[in-house]
Amino acid sequence: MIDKFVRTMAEAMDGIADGATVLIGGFGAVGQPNALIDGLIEQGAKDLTIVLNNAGSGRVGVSRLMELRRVRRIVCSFPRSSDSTVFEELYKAGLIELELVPQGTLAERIRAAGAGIPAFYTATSVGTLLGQGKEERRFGERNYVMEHALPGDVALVEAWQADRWGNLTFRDSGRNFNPVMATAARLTIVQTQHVVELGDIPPEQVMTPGIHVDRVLHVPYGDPPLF
Amino acid sequence: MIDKFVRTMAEAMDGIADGATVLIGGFGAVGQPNALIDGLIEQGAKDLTIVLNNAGSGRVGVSRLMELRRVRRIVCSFPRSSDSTVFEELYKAGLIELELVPQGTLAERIRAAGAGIPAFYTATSVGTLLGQGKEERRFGERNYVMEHALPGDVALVEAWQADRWGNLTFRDSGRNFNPVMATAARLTIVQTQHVVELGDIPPEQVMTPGIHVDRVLHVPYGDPPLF
Amino acid sequence: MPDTAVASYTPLDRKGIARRAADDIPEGWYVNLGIGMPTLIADYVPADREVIFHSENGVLGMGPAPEPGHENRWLINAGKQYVTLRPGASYVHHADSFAIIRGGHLDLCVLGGFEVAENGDLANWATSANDTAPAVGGAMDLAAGAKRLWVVTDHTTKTGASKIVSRCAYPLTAIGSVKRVYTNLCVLDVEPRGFVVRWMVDGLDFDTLQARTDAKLNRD
Amino acid sequence: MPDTAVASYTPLDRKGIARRAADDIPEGWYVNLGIGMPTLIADYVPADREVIFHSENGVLGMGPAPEPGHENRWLINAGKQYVTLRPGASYVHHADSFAIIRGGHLDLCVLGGFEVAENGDLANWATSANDTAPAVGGAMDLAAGAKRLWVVTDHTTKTGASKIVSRCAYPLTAIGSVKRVYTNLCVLDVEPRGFVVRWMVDGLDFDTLQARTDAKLNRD
Repeated sequence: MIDKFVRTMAEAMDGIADGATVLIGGFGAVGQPNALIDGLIEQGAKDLTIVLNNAGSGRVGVSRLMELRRVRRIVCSFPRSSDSTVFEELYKAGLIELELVPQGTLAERIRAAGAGIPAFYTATSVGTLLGQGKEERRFGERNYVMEHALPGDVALVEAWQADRWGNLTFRDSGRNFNPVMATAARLTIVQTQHVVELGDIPPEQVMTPGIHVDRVLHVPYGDPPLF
Repeated sequence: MIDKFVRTMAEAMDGIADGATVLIGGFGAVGQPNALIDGLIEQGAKDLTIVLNNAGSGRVGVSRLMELRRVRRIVCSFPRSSDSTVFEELYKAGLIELELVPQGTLAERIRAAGAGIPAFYTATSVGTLLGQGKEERRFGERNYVMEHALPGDVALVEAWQADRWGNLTFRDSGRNFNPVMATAARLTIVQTQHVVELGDIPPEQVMTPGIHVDRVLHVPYGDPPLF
Repeated sequence: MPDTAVASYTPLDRKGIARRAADDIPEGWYVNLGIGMPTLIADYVPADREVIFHSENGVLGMGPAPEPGHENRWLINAGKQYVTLRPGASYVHHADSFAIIRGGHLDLCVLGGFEVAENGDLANWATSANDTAPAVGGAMDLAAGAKRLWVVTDHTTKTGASKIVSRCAYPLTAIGSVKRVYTNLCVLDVEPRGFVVRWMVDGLDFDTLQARTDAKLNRD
Repeated sequence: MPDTAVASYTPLDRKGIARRAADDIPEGWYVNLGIGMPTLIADYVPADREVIFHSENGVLGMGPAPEPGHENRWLINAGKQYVTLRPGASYVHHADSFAIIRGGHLDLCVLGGFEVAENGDLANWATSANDTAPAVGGAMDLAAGAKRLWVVTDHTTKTGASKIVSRCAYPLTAIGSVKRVYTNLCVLDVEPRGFVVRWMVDGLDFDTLQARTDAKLNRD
């Protein structure tokens, strides 16, 4: 019987290696796999490349991981937030690398990795600082830059429901990067609010099919914090 | 008030021009917009490029359109079926052009058109007849060919439910190419089995958001024919 | 607040600019509003005019801000503000959301701007190439992808420098994309000949506006 | 049906080949079965061994064929046969379905073949470059995209020509992709040194098999 559920955080985090590229779902506080990020802090892997939309805030989660100097490099679209001082201090001190990627290019590069597309062209960033050094090419009446797939060794994902095959649903705007990142890593680890029986999610309502999921941990943590 | 419903087939087909590229959803008999294809036959546009998975069967639908010599060119993955004699005769006589595209490349080229990606790379067809003449390029340890977006002037789509904003659901394997093609044409025309009120489709269950839909015609034709 | 001895006119405030832009958005458009002043525009589209608002994080069909205490903590916009849905709303994931943006499906995107140039270039994300860790978010995708890009901005900086320029000095967000600019003084279209003045606040004349503008302006 | 005077052996029939391949599919694999003989494999995976079958038209988690008269007309596989779903099944659209294929998410794809070469090349879609309108379907995507590609085929054509060849003569489906071949005579792995015989039908010996095979075979 296929059973992708793991019972402990240690099982969930097993095998994440130093130097890994970790894709982390969520947008703002919504759909962010906070328990798994804490699990990664506990697990100890270092020299990480972290791919997510924001560069953390406060002194918890990804900010805590950076503060512990476990992050070599961050790939994101929006490093600045109301409380992103940990990142900013490390960055100014040259203690963390930043690859700044337009948000849609970030999403599409991750999608490409999951879809077996090594590279694609987009008009986003043409003629800008972020387009510099990229191969530029004309199609029709417009110039485009070439962008490469951005695969992960690990993806950390937050779901609303999961069954033992790893089929997932997401709640409201908690969907965001989660289903995209789930497709793009060799090891996709999910924390889910709810555990459901196989077949409880109607086949047409599955948002991420289990083929993209390796491990699921039940973390019924409730609503995201109010800002 | 936004209302994408049209009341007549003539309204649905209005403005489809000679020389248009028409994307047609469906896979086998399932999810195929048969009424709209008949509407196109009636409407009269000619010199068409038809993009769909199969090259028609019998003497109805797309086969009828071909028999009437209204199709200059067909882009598909599977021109041969149990009863594709119309296409085969025209093709052998040099009266129709064929662009044969691997099914996944076809789907991805259409998706790219809808997503603003002019070109992408895939390993599919490398080293084969269908890869000949395509730009080949190495990424990592593997060779890939460049494929171009395949946009439509018109998409014909079959849905299970639709509301007046054009939000759609699809039934079972009737989903197939329909949501992909809906994104890729300047004019997306839908035939729907069921009309529902705005809000009846829960926001997380909308399969094609109305932004990709221009016109919807109510065609409650029932189940696809048995083979 | 008259601002020269000759002309007597009142610049729009932020809400006034938002209202002026909202007036020009017709029913049925799909619209993405950037963070800050652009977001205010939604408040000035009458409820009976159906305009479908999109947010980068995969929300289509947002309604008015929630009543305090009735926020759905799972439903935010790209500015991380709590929002509501209208009937007919839908969710997509981030790649599909930016396929909507990049694929040219939005009728309109409205962004703020540091500088807008007469060739349609926009600078709105970084104030120098040496900016430490500037946040680009979805601005470049939106500016390059939407069918129309409008910019809402004050006409000048707090120190009086024109934000309507012949060429942008700040790092660009996108090239040749801006179609229209709403400032606290006027509405400008970007055409092949450059900026064309479509509207001015009451009491403002063309020469006074030109004097406050770096770029050459053209009469309508 | 003994087939030489020396060796006495019975080639597998189509079902036998399918059963032999099914034996090697472990629980938990995601598997796409091509049209024809490959589709038979599903019948020989025991119901209590959970293998998740995928079809190109966006179905994941197919179950056994429906009872006659109980077909769901909205539910077919890529071979246009009516199918059923197991609990846990799901639908995706065509682009997502081929993202699963192209992205290397399938543990296994099994296809039929006209020819398989010792370098892993497969020819299974057209019998000549001048074939009128050959139908490629999803074969090239599957052959290039799945983690493993197995081929099920008779060892020889009806006229006795070997389908296990040193180099393919027919137009290729994919290059260097085949990992294993199940024929009516044997199981062959494709390794850097070429074909390696992993299994033969009872009574068949290596030399007899080699005599019926165009490509050089290697002993296990």
